[in-house]
Amino acid sequence: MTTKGEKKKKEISLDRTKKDQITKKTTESGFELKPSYGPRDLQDFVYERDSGNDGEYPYLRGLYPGMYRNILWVSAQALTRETPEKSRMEQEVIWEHGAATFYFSSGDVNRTGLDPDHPLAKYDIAYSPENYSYKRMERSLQGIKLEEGIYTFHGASSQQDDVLCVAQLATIADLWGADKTKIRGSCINDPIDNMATAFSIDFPFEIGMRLHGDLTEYIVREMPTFSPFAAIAYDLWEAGCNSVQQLGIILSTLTAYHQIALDRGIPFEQVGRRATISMASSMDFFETVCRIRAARRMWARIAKERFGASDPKLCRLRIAIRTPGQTITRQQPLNNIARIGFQALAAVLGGASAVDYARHDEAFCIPSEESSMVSLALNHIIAQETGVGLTADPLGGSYYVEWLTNKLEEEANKLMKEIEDMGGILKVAESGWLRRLVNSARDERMLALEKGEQIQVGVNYFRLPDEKEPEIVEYEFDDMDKLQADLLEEVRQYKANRDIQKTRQALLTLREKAKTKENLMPYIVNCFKADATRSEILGMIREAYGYTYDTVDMIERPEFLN
Amino acid sequence: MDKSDRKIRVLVAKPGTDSHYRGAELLCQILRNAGMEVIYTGRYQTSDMIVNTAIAEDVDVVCLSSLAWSQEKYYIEVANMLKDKGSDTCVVGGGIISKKAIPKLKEAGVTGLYGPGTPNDVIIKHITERVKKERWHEN
Amino acid sequence: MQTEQHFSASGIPIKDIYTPEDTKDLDYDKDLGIAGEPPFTRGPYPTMYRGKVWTIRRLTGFNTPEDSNKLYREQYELGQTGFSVAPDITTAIGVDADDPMVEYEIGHSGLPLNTIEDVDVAFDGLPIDRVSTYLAERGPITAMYFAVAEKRGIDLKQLRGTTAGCMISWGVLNIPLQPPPRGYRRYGADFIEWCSEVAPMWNPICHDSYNVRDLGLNAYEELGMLFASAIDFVEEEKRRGRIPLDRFVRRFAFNTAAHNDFFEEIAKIRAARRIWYKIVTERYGIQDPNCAKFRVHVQSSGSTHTAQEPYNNLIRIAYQTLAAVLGGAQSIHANGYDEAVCLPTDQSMLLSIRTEQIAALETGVTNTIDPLGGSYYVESLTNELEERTWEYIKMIEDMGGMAQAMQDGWYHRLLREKPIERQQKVDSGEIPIVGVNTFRSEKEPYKVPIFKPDPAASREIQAEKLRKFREKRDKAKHAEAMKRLVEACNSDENVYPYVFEAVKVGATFGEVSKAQVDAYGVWPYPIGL
Amino acid sequence: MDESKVKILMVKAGLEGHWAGLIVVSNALRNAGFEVIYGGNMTPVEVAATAAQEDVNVVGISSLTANYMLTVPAVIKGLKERGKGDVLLLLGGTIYEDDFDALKKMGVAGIFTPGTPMEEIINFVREKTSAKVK
Repeated sequence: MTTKGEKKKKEISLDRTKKDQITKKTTESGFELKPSYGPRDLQDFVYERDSGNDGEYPYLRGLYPGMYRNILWVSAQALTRETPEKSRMEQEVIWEHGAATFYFSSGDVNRTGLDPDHPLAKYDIAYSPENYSYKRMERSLQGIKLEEGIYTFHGASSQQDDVLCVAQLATIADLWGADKTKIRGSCINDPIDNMATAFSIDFPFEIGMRLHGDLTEYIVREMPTFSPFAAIAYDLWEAGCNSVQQLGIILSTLTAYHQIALDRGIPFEQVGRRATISMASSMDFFETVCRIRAARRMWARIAKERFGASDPKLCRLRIAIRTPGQTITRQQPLNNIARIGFQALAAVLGGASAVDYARHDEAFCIPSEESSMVSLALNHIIAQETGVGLTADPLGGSYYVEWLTNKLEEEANKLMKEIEDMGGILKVAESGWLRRLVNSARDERMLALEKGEQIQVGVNYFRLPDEKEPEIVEYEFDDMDKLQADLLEEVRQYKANRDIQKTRQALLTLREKAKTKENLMPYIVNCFKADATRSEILGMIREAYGYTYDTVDMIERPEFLN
Repeated sequence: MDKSDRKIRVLVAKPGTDSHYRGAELLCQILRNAGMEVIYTGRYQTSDMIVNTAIAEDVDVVCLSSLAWSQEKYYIEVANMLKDKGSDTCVVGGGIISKKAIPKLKEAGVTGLYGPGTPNDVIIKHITERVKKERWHEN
Repeated sequence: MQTEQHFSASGIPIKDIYTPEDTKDLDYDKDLGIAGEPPFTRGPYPTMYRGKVWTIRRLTGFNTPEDSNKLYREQYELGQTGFSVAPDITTAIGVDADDPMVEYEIGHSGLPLNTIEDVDVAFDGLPIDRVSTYLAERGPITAMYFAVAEKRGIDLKQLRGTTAGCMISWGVLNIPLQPPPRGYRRYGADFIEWCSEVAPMWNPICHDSYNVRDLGLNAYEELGMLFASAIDFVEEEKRRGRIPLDRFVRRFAFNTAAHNDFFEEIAKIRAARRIWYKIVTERYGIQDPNCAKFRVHVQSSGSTHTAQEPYNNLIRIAYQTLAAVLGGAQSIHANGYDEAVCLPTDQSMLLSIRTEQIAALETGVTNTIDPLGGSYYVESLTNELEERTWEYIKMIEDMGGMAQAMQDGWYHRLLREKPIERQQKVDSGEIPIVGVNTFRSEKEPYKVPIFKPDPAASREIQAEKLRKFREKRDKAKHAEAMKRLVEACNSDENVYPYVFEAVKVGATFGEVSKAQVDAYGVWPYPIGL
Repeated sequence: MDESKVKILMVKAGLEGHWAGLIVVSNALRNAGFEVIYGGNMTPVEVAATAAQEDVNVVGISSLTANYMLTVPAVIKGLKERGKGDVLLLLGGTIYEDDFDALKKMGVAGIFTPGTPMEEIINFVREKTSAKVK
């Protein structure tokens, strides 16, 4: 036990009486709350119309009868290590713990659309698998029967990364002779998200939208058990958007994507049955629960009323939840276990289809094995010990929860209407309105944090002096200098030893086709097969649209493409 | 110019491919609110680009922000390049700093090294003191 | 979750889904109402956490009063909002630290409090005039505490806090030199009456089912035993007829465990409030609704913690804490995550307090009262638990009440069977424990920091202090006070005025206990395999 | 060997009241066929005396409060004084890893921390007593 200085012995500070008082009476989205809610707050609520049972339209209470009694949520962990092989080893540990998916999370270099030999990338490479060629991805899939896995491309918050990842997977499937129609998985493919948050360097919007459609079409045709797109609210949350903004934006987005598919002649049935969104669970416990429930009901109504879905099963919205890194604190990192725990529980009580857990040490290092173990156990403790999966939608009927769910839907509908009136989500994404909305949300959140309105225990509330902070264990990297040098050498060799004519031909064809309306996906796959790299492929598409070859405008097009 | 009116000129820079811009943008806002003149490079900068801007703009201090693991190398590289070019511009760094990197960074003259959640006044005080002492040679 | 039939942790069958159909008989105004109004299902106070967050109160103590005082200061500075003192096993038994019987035990899982000086030292510098204290003992130490408060110029009429004094929780300890249950109850009743005179804001008894729950009772058995014990005390006071019931019933405090089954624990606390309201108003006809408020301290359940992968306990503790919050607890103790590994370290204490603060300040669950009220599932479960609890209370009453059931050996027989039953369920996998009987990791788990006390040193320090203390006290006054105390113990008179006098003139806790036990004789426990 | 010939004394040496674990393990050992004497709380001297009097083969001590570094040596001393130094001594509960070596040196044959499967304890006793009990 820590011993205190003698002179401090007589007085302890009492000036914290104010801190003991809770003054906040609003939710994360700023709804003023009454002291309590009762049946009178739900007077307009008609159970059959607004709720229905589990597995029934409008799916407020869950997508399936009995929910987690019968189908547990999918547990996922985004994880990358220095090499494809090492990432694979980590995946295997996660599989042993019942997680089913193969999670691909690209690093900064892929996210910026660069190859590892790019000058800007020199110090950043080799911290993640760096799938610059399909061969890198192939290395992490060795020995797997492709048809048996589930592949998730959710890590990068970058649409170009999604497009290239799916193309690489398709390339491998073709080369291995696997049956692409049986490959399960999902990607995000959400260019509107990138316009809203500008988190990654991505395709310019016009290219993004075109490839969004190309990828959707390609997946529906070639990989029909794969999910072609999702609307993602995770980045919106991280950027500062509240629940209403998140719901309004992603449901508008999801509607737009389905309309695009329809316009390309894909019947609603073929994409609608995989409708997916991804959201963050946030610290506001009940708002997270209600956000998830509201999203399900909103989509069910859209699918039925707007798209005329004939079968109620086509009105089901799958919701993947990730507990956000932003709420993870560096101060007293083990506190984060409780934070992640609360967020994950909210996700499950909301009826999420998949939950991806942050690690408690993300705020200061690459997640250690120890923190991975804790996150895996977290999933099992919710599933096995807490009994919250014993019945479907255990919070259903709660005056507060139903009221807040209604409120969120009502407000989000207003925002959707507003977006619609401005010409739709594509218009407001292109015009910059969406970005401005997100930016002002971000400024508000920063202000709230600065003013201490948003309490973070141990950070702006009862912060410990640094010397009292508990020791933290950092993940030990392998010898990075060597890994980086090796990778550079590998890239050099790969580029030097390929059949350069073949590569050139494939890339130039891609550039030509990019100028037409043809679906580019098969040509991208061909480029990978011809040993082209990611940034070469991106460069060709960019050039076809009159942009510079390099995403960060630092290097010239390689000579062999002149 | 009266000393008390002199504004600290800051270059906030993000080296490498790290996309997390919120920390850097927040820092710009904090320093501007504290009365400093702030130039922001935006993302995706090489050390060369940062050093060239710092010298061209004659800033007092370069604040480097990165959440990527490359930060250690970039921060040291920027500090060394500035020294090599005869600049006395101070270099401070932020982000998630590995414990092991801290001695190496300090040796190269990169200070601050505050992690996320650091109170604003701590950052402002550190920059002000260091600039006044090392660049303006005030006592 | 794969089996066809699904049950809650207490064996209540759970349906696929609960709908308005399941709560159609619920009369909102009669069965729920709003918080602060009968039947208090939704909370005892009208503002609940919107007015003031629950008290963060961790039961601790170790080594010596001196070391424990440092610990209490430390906790207070981390943001704890109430004090909670755990005397060590030697103090619980009622022998002083220089007794050869307790050679090995000083300062284990608690601190030794032998004299009024020890109490003074333990609370040195702590703002006990503003912050309430929980004393996990049965009366004499509280008398010392009152004497210390008086010495500091604090008006006892304003002093806030709680004395444990509960029969069912004490019975679990299985410690030697204890009076039989009826004797224990008599001193409890004495203490309740005395407190209502000298310190009316003080909770003289905290009916506490934590220990019995942790031995394997389920949620409604826990409540049943808890209320049977409380009823037993009301009946005893009624029989004695010395003070009106509403004088002390309003100051009854309660303490329960929070176990793993999230919703059952929430429903349990809600059901308990409605049950207590009915006991007080319907059974005893007490009119003042303030007497019928079930105010509860909840502690996360130590028996759910594992030595394997200790950080997993942080998750369990967080959920148990959240269940207590959503149930509407007044005071919460989040356990240390390392309690299955060692005595709590600095770090685990910090994390416990932080877990409560995160729940209080970051999750927003405190923004509105009883947020789960109305949930078809939670309301159904609340009703079901209430019903089963009444049955259990009745069963105990049919045995002649709680004290009688203890006297007759039922209680100890039950508590002997429960851990074995639980272990069998763990062995069979019926109770899954992550990291133990499911998903047990073959890998060497990570290491956590540990804390080790030094019992030999504590004994030396305490014994030496006692020697000096005994030398120093006014021997004549002490002998006189002890004589009167012994007389009171052997009469029908309330003993606490004499305890109070005795401790003020230097009677040790061991001496007071001996006088009390001698009057009733030592009770041999009916426990064994 | 015949399990019923193996006699085990199960105790808490000292006063601490956490006896649930002791009961659970005692019950498991009895169900496994051993003859178990449940001693409950005993002083170290009582433990040694009972062990000698009942002529047990195994003594199991449970501790959850770190008092074992004081009580275990006292039990061992008492056992030796009574010519029972060869008893198989087991210790269970929250035992600190850094005490393992010292305890083993003292003569503790098996140490079992919380969450140990019952099978493991039973097998351990079986294995270690099969040579001793003819």
